[in-house]
Amino acid sequence: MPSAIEAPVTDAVWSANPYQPHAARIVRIYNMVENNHLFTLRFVDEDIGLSFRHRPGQFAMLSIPGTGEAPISISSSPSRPGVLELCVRRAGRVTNALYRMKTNDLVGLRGPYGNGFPVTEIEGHDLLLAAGGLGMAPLRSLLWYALDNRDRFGRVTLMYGARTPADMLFREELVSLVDRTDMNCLLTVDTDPGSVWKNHVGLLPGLFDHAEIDASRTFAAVCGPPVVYKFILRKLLDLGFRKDRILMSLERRMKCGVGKCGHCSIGYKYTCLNGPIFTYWDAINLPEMI
Amino acid sequence: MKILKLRKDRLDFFASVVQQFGEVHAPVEVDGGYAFRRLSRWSEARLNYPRTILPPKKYFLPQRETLFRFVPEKGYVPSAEGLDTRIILFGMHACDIYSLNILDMVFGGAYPDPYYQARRKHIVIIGIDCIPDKHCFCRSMRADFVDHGFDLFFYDIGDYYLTMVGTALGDDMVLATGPLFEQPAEADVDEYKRRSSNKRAAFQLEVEIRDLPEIFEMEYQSGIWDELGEKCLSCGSCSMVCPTCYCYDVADSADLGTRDGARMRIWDSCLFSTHALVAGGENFRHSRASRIKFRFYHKQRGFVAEYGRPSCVGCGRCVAACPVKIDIVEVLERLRGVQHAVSH
Amino acid sequence: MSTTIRIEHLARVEGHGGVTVVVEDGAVSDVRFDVFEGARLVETLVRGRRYEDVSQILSRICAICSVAHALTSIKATERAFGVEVSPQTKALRDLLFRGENIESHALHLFFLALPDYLGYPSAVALAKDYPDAVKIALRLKQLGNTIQEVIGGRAVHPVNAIVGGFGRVPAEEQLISLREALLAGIADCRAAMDLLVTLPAADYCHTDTVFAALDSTGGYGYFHGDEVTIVANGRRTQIPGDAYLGFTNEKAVPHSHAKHSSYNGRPYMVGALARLTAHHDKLDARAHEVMARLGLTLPSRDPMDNNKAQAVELSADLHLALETVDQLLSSGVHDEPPVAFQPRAGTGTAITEAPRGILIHSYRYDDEGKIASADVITPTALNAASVEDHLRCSVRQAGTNETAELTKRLEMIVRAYDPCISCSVHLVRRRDAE
Amino acid sequence: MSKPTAGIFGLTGCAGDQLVILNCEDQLLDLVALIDIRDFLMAGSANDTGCDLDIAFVEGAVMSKRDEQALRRVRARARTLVAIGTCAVWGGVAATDESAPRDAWLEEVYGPTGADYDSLPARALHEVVQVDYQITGCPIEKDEFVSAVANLLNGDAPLLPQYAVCVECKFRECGCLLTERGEVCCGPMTVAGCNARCPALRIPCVGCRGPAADANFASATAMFTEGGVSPQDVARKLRTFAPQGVQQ
Ligand SMILES: Cc1cc2nc3c(=O)[nH]c(=O)nc-3n(C[C@H](O)[C@H](O)[C@H](O)COP(=O)(O)OP(=O)(O)OC[C@H]3O[C@@H](n4cnc5c(N)ncnc54)[C@H](O)[C@@H]3O)c2cc1C
Ligand code: SF4
Ligand code: SF4
Ligand code: SF4
Repeated sequence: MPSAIEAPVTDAVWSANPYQPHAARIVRIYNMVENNHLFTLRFVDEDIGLSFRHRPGQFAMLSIPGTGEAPISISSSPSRPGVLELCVRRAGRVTNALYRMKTNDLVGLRGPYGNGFPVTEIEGHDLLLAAGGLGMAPLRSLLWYALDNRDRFGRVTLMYGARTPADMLFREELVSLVDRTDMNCLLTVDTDPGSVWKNHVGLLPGLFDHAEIDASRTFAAVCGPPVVYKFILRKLLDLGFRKDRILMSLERRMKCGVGKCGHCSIGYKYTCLNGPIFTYWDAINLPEMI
Repeated sequence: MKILKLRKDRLDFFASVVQQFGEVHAPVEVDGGYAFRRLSRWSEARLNYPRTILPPKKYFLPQRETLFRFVPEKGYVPSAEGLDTRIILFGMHACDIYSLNILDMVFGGAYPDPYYQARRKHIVIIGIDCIPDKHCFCRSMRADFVDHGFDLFFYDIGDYYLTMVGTALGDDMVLATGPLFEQPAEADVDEYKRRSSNKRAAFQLEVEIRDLPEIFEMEYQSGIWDELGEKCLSCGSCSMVCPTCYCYDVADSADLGTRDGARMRIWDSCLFSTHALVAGGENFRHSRASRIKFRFYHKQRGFVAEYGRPSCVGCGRCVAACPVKIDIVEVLERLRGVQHAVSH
Repeated sequence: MSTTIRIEHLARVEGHGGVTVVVEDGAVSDVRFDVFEGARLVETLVRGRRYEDVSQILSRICAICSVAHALTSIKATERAFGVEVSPQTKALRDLLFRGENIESHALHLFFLALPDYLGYPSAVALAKDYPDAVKIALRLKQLGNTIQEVIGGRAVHPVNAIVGGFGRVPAEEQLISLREALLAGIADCRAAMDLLVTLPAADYCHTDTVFAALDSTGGYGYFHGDEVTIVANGRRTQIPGDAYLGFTNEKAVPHSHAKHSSYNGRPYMVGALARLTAHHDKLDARAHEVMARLGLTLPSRDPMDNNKAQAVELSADLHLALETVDQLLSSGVHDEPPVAFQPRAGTGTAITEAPRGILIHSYRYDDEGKIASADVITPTALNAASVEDHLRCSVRQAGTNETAELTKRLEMIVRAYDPCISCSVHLVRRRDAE
Repeated sequence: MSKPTAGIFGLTGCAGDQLVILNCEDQLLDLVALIDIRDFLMAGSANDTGCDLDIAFVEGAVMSKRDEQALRRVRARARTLVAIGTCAVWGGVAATDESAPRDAWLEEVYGPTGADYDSLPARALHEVVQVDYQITGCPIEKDEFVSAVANLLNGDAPLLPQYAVCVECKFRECGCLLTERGEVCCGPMTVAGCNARCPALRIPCVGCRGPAADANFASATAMFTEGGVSPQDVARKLRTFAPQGVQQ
């Protein structure tokens, strides 16, 4: 045949397919908070596990075969490789299906995606992590990254508020940080119905009274529901934070994770490629961002 | 670029030779409109069509496409269904070719889409000259002319087509016809130039796109959006017919009685309220006004920032397809504050 | 001594109905064929609607007869507007009706009626022991559906048939594959007949029956034609369709028997058996052979023979559908638009044969082409009096007081009529919720 | 694992959705192999009318006290209740005119006894009981039904389109009846899933599946009245199958 068309190129969908989920086994399911379980996953193929290197703040696409796919932040730190931890809130089809699964079941995973926190930029500076409610999930990776590389960061402060102690993600783990002297771990709950809580009680912004923060040498990473942004951002600006040193993790609908499907587009940025970590300056420039 | 010419009355013969390179698809008439379809006879082809209902993007990013088959023991197995089919798109207009060049940027990049790429490699593009009608404004969008993205391109110069040979494959097709193609004479080039400038004058619509991104920023709160939001039916027609709208949804379908299934992607539209809806019910573009604004904003402003040019090629399809006559040219001109103008 | 036999919910029929029979000292003192369908008032709902919506709305009277309702509606509208359609349209409509008849008869014979004869509760249960028979039946049913899909655009509630013709005429390739399917169907049907001829007899009632059927034009069919043939005591009477009120007694309302139709004071039966009784001479030798194999002799005195009559029609329809397809293919199908017409004030009455018997739509239009009044008379309504008559007769002839056996027989008789209770928009005897 | 149990029920309607289930000729034997259909009056006579059910499919509108009681009984038995068909989801054709003088009509159609009938204005199932999933269509589409069952068997919610018929009409590249022929096509207001059956046959959509999630009836009405159709006729047209949807 007089043709210049080359041999089949469909091999590409086999070898370099960015949409290809890889089998991962659920090695542990930990019921942290009602409908907020921590799933520990390990890739079945060790090579894939080794080549999967994420930055704090990045996310993965989690597949439940036959049900669908959803973006989930990676809650574990790259400084603790081998397994990935996903803190998943039961919210819809995919997450419901995940909650039906048991230890040893297989799911699909691909990634890591997104920009993640600019850790190399943050290194050498103080770090303030401020989270409300479920916002702790994406920040936890950064927290452990900083603690595991303690010498590369200045002062590390965590402020985390939940409604009640029972709603606090990673509670035991975080409570155990309160006594650490190389960081300031401030935990608060809005109310303490069982009167068991030994830490702060009160709204999240109140924690600023217990923290020593020098805005000129600090990066702030903020994540939480809209009210958290509202109050924390105001506080940070009052303290004199530079707008491009306030980092936020955003949620959008996502179908591909790699800048094709269009769903996570915010004006002229893709949450999956240019985000999910955006600075406050981005937020001012991007309409409909928060 | 290699430039040849072909006698118009030999086009049929050329088409018959070209068949050996793949399935020939060309515009045919369907219920008063036109659509690219596989030809059963060359005589079905309508090369002097205004525009097809769907753009040729359907060949590269099909309306519904299986990305993976899922089998419990094997996991997600990529589907290569139809990716190797050699198709010849005969008679694409410049704006449509341009739109593929735009999609190339989206489906390339750091994460090339292997499905799109495979099809792009396998589908042959033969372009053809066209005459603008009342909805065309490709010239304003700088998409009335393409310098790459085709294998062959035919310009009408009277008794002949002046033929641009864009690729080695295009050249093979030319060679396969034996001595059918001829060397153009100087007069042919003159005729091309004459017709080219006539075509320029034939455009009935003109939009100024310089500083449009800035104007979008300035008019972000404009009342126009509410007005359009009230009118828009959210039918999605404009997105479906747009050669550069690429939003898609992904869903797993399950086979009856097993956990087998398929992961499908299906065209989607930012005009639908589900587009920016996230779990838990939060919707970043809840109002119809915010959605229609987003469509225009993304094309004329967002895409410029991402890829350096608007993602509109001025094909006029969305204008022709909108049941409530929402007209992008009119919107752009109203944003600029000038009346709908018809040049010359 | 008085016994009441009550069948609360008739199973394996379309819609919600029951039967109550009160037997006193061996004689039947009361028989009721009860209908529990909610009243949808569809005839009043179409009032004021433009002609193009009418067939769509009225087809929703019943799914199993939806082609019959939609096309009868179109026929009535065309009568009112004086629309004359093309021969191709006529052939396609004929084919569409046959498709519905094939599907409906296959469903009724194999899925609703057959389990009784073989002593199973359902075709699914039957499939365990007769897998091949059920698969054949499924294929025949599917073939009927395929015809409706190809011509009507959908198997239930067709959309392609409109006043003046069709939205889009099926393409030649579609008819060619239909042809192949019909050939396969004919073979399937032959195999199915082999099973049907082995079925045990079920004659529970013998009595003189009056029959009524459309005198179809252009051969044995269900759509074309305007006269009704009534066969009573060997005498045939032709009645023009416009005079339908004369034999449906629709508007006479003696309280309890309102809308139970009668002819000269006698109930009559409509449906496959009635059609065969009146018009078997329009069928060819092949069909008569099937009749003979099934042991069906006409005129029949046994309502259960309606099942056999359906089997004869099923077989005949496959051949007749094939003929129509061949004729369309040889003349070449043209993608012709519906004929143009002007809506106008007027009345139109259409009589056709739904799978279960005579169906009448009669409309009055205003000058804007909107419905001023509509009247729909369905086969199940026409049959109601006859069903009751046959139930009464079967109890009389039963020679048993065994309730279970009687109940089974009564159910089988009702089922043999292939009633379509959703269709019975007019049935008056309805029971209120307990 | 034991097979999930199911029941298929009809209230007042045309039985079209039950018929569509029986019309799944290619999948019917698979379906009954996967689910234990315990109660399906239209197809069988040995029904267990009291057992608990994992899934109940209910067709038809609630149009009588009897319907209402039947529906409540089914709801009490069923873990998951799925409304099938436009009547069950939206009320259907019988609900089209809620201002109808029902008593007068009953008498007109059924004579003097009509007034005593157990007859109520049509309601969709969700107006009477809690409904878990809705599969619309007049009648439902085979494919949608089968894939919904597949999803339900996996424990997932059925995935059904929410966008308009126009999307599928464009997918098929049919000529647009609105823009090219000026016809009154309800495609933009009607939820997809039928693969644009009618427009593909050059027949305007009459909206038999009920409204799309984003239907804009106000703008559609303006569009048709500008095209010369009287507002009353437009209203009637849009209300034919799912009057509730128009009100929303
Ligand atoms: C960057 C990022 C990080 C995130 N990190 C976390 C995290 O760490 N933990 C966490 O719990 N959540 C996280 N989320 C949120 C999480 O992705 C959402 O909650 C997700 O939608 C849950 O998926 P679901 O299928 O369970 O929910 P649903 O919203 O029910 O599912 C939505 C999906 O179902 C399908 N679907 C539903 N209805 C339809 C329909 N009508 N038609 C077609 N398709 C339909 C679609 O595929 C859709 O995407 C993150 C999101 C983002 C963007
Ligand atoms: S936005 Fe409209 S004119 Fe521009 S490319 Fe898309 S369809 Fe064509
Ligand atoms: S085609 Fe028109 S009405 Fe439809 S979504 Fe686009 S802008 Fe809205
Ligand atoms: S096009 Fe409209 S009327 Fe036709 S089947 Fe689809 S929803 Fe129903």
